[in-house]
Amino acid sequence: MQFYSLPNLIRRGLRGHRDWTPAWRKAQLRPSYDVIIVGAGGHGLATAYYLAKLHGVTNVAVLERGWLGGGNIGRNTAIVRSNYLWDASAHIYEFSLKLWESLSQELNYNVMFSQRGLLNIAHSEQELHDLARRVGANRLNGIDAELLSTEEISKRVPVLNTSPDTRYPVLGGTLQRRGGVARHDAVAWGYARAADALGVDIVENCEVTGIRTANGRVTALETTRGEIRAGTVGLVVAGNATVLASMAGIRLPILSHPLQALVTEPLKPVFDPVVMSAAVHVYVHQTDRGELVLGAGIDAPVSYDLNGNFRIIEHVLAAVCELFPIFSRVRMLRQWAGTVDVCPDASPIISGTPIKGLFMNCGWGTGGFKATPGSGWVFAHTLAHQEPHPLNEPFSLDRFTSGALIDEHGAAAVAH
Amino acid sequence: MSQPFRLDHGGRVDRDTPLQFTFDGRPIDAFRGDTVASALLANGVTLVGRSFKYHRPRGIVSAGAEDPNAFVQLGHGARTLPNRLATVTAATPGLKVRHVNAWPTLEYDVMSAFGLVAPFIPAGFYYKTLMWPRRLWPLYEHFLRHAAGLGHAPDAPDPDRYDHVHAHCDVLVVGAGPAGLAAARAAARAGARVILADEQAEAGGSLLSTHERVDGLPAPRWADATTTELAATRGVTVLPNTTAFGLYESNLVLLAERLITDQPDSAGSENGARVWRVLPKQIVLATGAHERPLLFANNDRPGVMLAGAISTYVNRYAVAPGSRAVLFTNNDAAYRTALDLTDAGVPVAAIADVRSDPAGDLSSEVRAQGIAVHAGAVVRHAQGGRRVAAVELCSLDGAPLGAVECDLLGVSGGFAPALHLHAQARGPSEWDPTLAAFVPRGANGIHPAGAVAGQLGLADALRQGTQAGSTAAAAAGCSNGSDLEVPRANESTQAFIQPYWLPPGGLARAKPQFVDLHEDVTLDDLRLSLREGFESIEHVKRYTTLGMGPDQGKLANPLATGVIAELLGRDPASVGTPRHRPAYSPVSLGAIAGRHIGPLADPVRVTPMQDWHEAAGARFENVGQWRRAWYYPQPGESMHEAVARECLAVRHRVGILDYSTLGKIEITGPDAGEFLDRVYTNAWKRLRPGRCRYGLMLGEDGMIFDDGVTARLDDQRYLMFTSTSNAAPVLASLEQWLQTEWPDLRVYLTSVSEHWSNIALAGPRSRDVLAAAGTDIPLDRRDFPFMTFRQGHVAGVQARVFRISFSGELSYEINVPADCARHVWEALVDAGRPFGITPYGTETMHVLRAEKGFIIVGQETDGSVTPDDVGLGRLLSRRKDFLGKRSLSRPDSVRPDRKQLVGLLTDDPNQILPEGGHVVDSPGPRRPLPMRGHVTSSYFSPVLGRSIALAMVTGGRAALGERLYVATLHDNRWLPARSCHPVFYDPEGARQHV
Amino acid sequence: MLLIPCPWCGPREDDEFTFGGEADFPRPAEPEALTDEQWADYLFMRDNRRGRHREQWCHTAGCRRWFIVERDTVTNEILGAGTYGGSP
Amino acid sequence: MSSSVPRRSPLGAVQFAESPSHDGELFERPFLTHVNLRLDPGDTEARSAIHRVLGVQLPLTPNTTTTGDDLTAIWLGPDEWLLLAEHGQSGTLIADLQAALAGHVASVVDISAGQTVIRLSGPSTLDVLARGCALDLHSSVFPPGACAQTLLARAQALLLAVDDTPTIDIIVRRSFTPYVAAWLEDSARDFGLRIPPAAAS
Repeated sequence: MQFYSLPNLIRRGLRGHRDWTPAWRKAQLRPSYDVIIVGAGGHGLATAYYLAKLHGVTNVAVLERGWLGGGNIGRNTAIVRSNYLWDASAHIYEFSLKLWESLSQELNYNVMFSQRGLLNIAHSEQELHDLARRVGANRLNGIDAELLSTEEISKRVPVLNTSPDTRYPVLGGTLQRRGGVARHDAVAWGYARAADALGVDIVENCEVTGIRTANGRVTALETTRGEIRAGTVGLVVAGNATVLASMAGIRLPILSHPLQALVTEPLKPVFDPVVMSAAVHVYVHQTDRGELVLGAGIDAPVSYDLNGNFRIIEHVLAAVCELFPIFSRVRMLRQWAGTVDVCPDASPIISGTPIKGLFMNCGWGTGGFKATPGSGWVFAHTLAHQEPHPLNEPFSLDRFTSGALIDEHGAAAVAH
Repeated sequence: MSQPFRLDHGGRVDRDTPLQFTFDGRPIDAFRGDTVASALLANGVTLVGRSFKYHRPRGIVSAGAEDPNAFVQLGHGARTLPNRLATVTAATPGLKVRHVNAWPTLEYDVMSAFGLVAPFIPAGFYYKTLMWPRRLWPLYEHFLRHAAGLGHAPDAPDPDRYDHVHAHCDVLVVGAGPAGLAAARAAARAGARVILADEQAEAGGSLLSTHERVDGLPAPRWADATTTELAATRGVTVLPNTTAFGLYESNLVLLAERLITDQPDSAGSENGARVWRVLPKQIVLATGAHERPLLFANNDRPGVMLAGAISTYVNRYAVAPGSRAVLFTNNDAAYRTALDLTDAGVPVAAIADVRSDPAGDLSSEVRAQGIAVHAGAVVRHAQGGRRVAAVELCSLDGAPLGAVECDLLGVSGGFAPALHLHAQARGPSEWDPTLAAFVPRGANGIHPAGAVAGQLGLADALRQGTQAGSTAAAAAGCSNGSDLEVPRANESTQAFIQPYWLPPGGLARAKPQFVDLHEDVTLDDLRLSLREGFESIEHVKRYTTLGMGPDQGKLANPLATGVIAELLGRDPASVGTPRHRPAYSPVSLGAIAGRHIGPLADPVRVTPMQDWHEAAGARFENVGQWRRAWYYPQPGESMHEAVARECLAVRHRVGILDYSTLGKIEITGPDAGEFLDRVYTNAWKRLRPGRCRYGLMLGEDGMIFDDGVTARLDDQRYLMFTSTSNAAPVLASLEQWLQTEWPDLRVYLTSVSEHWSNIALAGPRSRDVLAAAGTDIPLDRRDFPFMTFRQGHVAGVQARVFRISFSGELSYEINVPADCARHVWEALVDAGRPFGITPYGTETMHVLRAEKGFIIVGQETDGSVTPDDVGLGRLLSRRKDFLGKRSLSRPDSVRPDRKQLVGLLTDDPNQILPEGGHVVDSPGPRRPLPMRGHVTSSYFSPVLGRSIALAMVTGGRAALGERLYVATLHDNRWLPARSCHPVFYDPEGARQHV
Repeated sequence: MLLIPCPWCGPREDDEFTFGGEADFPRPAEPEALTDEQWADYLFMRDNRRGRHREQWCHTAGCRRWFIVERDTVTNEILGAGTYGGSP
Repeated sequence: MSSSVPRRSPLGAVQFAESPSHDGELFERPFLTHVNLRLDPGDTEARSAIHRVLGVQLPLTPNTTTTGDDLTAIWLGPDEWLLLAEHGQSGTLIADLQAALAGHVASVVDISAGQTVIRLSGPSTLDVLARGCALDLHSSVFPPGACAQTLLARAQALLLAVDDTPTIDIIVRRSFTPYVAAWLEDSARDFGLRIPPAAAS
């Protein structure tokens, strides 16, 4: 792996950058692997990286139907935080956040993780009440969380309309200082490059069409590029989890919906932190390029469509203009959607399945990006040991049978 | 300034109406009809901006919405418009135009130093560096943030007004160029309802920039005449200044119309916007094509323009964008520009044509003018700093052909259909090798016509437009048999194009060749991207930021496709383009929000007593869309004091509460009792008419969904109360069960939430007040006991009175028709005055119910709470099934350590526990610290003279009296408390029975 | 924006409707007779199909009727609609 | 009901006895009788009984109305109608209907106080409504006598096409009325509609 650093950049710059090599190989597919990960998104690539790095499992392939990082890792609003309500979620997201804090150095790839702080704002007594509960839980779980008054919020985000007579008065909120944003595509590329350097084969344009099993064990995958054998398979295919699982006859409690986002034209800096409002389904931050990135709510009907319903955008922008009156004259540049796989409790499934050797990491809903490092880490552990790490044990598929749901609808901040 | 580059005659500007605006403070003379760009060019201003990354000097490239450079800031203060294109902004008197992204001035921009280190900051450089030391990233980032961005946001709320309109038509025509006008005309003549939208201030498109003739008229006059005819036709709406920015499923088309005021200010004449949501039966897309730039060294120098744009400035605006021109082309279009320039008296020093044998009428005409045509030649380098000074030519294999002095270089690399809307609608397109571009093939109900469909000739565009308009009208069911009349124009053979993507090898490597001018993405950046394995067009886009600027890559993306294909040695069709996403041109957030802001942001629902509450000085809280009276402070009273006073009034005398927001559903039919049995956990069929019962409704997951009292009005009629927030969800859920699962049940549900207002009288004197207000209902406790209801009159109004209580006191909930509720409320207040009646709000209601240990759905419960968890297991019928019952026997539902509702009493009676504070057995600094649960409700109870709290605590019910600690939320303190039974006041429930 | 074909009121924009999820998940006649797995299957497990999808919609802002729509979940194309009884 | 009890409409009209007068292009028609009727449309006997009470047949075609003297029967759903009577006589109407439907599975519910009618009349009526209503209300599609339940801005509304002026009656739930009225006034601003001052209260 070519080392990325300023001296190297200058040295190669003097030679016209002609001797940089591919960030990852176009790997030749082999007939058999110890572990196959389906899906070269953030979670899948992170899984491959930690498998190779921490568990010494390097005979690994990551199969991708399209282009690497083309799913939700390339479509999200890049927000990272860990202020979840229930212990199980708090622990895995906080573990993930800790990995984020040194991820650029770990991968030798600047993922531009920027801890500019994250505000959740409340517009009703009920919301304040719910946010207080979340702060209370966060603090005892070792997650930085503060309750803020309206005045404190106004000081941090002066462009937010905090006057009491708006339709959505800001009654208070919470702050996670360690929350922030990262350069989302870079996360996929950084993990891909680092995993590749450890010997992982990343194979794009290879679609899985079938899952072979024998005696209750997974044996191989059928793909558009032929059959590939493996005793351990991890499905990490946000937006397609049900489809892949059904190839193995597994039913999931997942519904797929479009989740939309948009970016505006670039502006000189107007505010620093990420601002989220669950009541009006808005989350907004300003990128380093100066664009405002706005996330919206999900479309109600199940759909794999990648356009999304413009009505959602209209509703979100009406709320944004009410909350941030000066954004009214700023213009929307691009609007897009990703497919989110949502579980009934808005928590993921990181779990074995009734088929031995077949594991799933799915159902992250709207919250997958922030979990990328932690999710990959625990899933790598799960694949390597064929059993869950304590951090992901609660996120089993069995919980839908036992009833031990982890209801994070409130903390997910987007109405599922 | 005297407009030195304004031509003496011609153009469509109104020379009788001169005007002046400023650019960076300098006065600029212009005429009405000018754009800011045409006026700047007329005044010889060629440097209009600095590039996004390297801050290189940049000039005007195009005459339309595709320009990558001409971003400026208009006006100042609240009405400023950041990042507007000078090429589409009308010049208006008093307009203040400023550059963006340069400091201190456009001419001397300190950030142009980035250009010096450009070799070391190629695409994606930041991924490779700025990682050490870790703690310095915020500093690096601070610098990056301030270097980036373009214009400035306004500094105050937007004073403009935005409108939304829903529109329906048979045929929507997007684009009013030759094909669009012809299509609209044909559709209108077939009797169709037509909407014709064009992004420019006047219809005509390319017709306004050409010397060709249509139906014997000069093309601009034909455009004017046709537009006038259309505007006068019934059922036709012509929308200038209107950009179609999105085409969604169901063929919903979104148009953004810029509203123009005749009293422009420093921000110009744009005064808000109107978004049209059009649902047409058929769509004609006549969106034209964008001319493609060409690659050569320093191809970003001011003075390098698209050839077609030069023609537009010359013919339409009567502006010569330079004084000596060179044209560089791979097709015929630039020859027309050469003729336009020559006509205007601007010498054309040379034409470099990629093609080895440029033949045809235009080429002969040009040669006849004595213009030097270099066949098989290309421009390899544009010399000059802030303006082109000369161009170096070479042959296709790189042999130098000398330099030609010029200050204007027109380029034409062919045309890329503006297929954005078509692509947004998932319409298929194909690579057309004769055009070297993707051409849309049409989709369900979408008819491309004219240049967007690859018909670049005028006669062809008019013919195809007419055909498309007629076909679309017929498909929409409009056809009156009128003959198709195709506007006539000179036939021209379609220019053949010789694709030219990459400059000859080994040339001018040190000088950048820009693929995306806005994003400063160079050919070398694309090479680097491919070299590092970022080969998919989406990878290239994301790695290099190709096409991600506010110009949305309109010029860059079609060029990049060809360049990447050639670099990879692949077919351009397999390379594709980045996915086209709305918006085609940027649309302001305010326009998309429309009028749903301020007072119209979202409905505010109020009860008939709202005026009274306001007059009484109530403070309000938002509960969903409802605005509810929260508490009624008297002058000088704090919230705490007001609530204490209201609480004590209810406990000792009488209070009155507006409880009208509760949901109310009449359930009628012979099977109404059976229906209630299925949806509530307890039994209902034996409830006698006239009696009330508390019910608990679960989701199928066994978790509490809603609660409330239901009364049996008569044999076949029940009235169900739901919580305020759940009024709509409960009704929707009940209808779903009834209609989809139990259609055999003979039950009708009717919402009466809005018909009946609900006024609660609570307190030991409430009976006296009700009597004093005048009622024909016997109030004696034997005639009207607890948990019954009576019909009669209260204060002269027909009423349903329910003896139910959410405070634990003697209480009557008086339901009266909403139009009489204000009268009854006032009558009760008047009658209650001798008894000390006190209006109370939702806060007091919460305290009173907490004293009684009554839960509030959504406060004690959160979707993970079963009836047993909150001590209501007794309401679970064993004899029948009900929604959610099966879930209550799942392993997790019967887990012994579930959280259960308990009371908490602090050691310090004045200490009010924080709601949301978490409960632990033993405090300490360890994190994570095992938690037992959390405080759900916490108040100071005035009647008890101490604080009380409700909490959900694991295994709490079995360990009442245990020592627990609650963590504070703002600091790191621990508040000691003991758990207790959750009913703090009148545990026997005697008071409500009196 | 979907145009939902209400069998009673005709095609209307989707904001007049409530989405009710996949159709054809009848409530079990005897829930108590089911295993936890069978109950979980009824409660949570869904086909979530890519492609043809039968689903429930309610014309909330219109006739308040629940009805069935068939839709392609990839293209959002509406393939058909039917009532839970009766016909207009 | 005692005539001394003042009734207040959602838009502030106060009525003791007779209807307030109207002048303008946008005004409230308060204090009409609104009755929600549910029955099985296959119960022809019940429908005949209703016909005898109302003097009109219940409309069975979606989105249509039938009109008799002082009363309009409006289709709301396959088994649901709104009876809109000009005078505030909900008591007698309901009693008559209940008597006529005795022995039938049906529901008759007074919702008069729960909603009100806002009338919009004049040449710009459809332009005003197009600001917030997605339906095509062109007279070729929505002729007099047609009705539609839909959304107007962010509130549910029942629209009735009254005449070719065009005149549209907008029936709105009570608590949404101030919002809808404010929204209509805002939209009407661009068209110079005559809006009478709110009735004295």
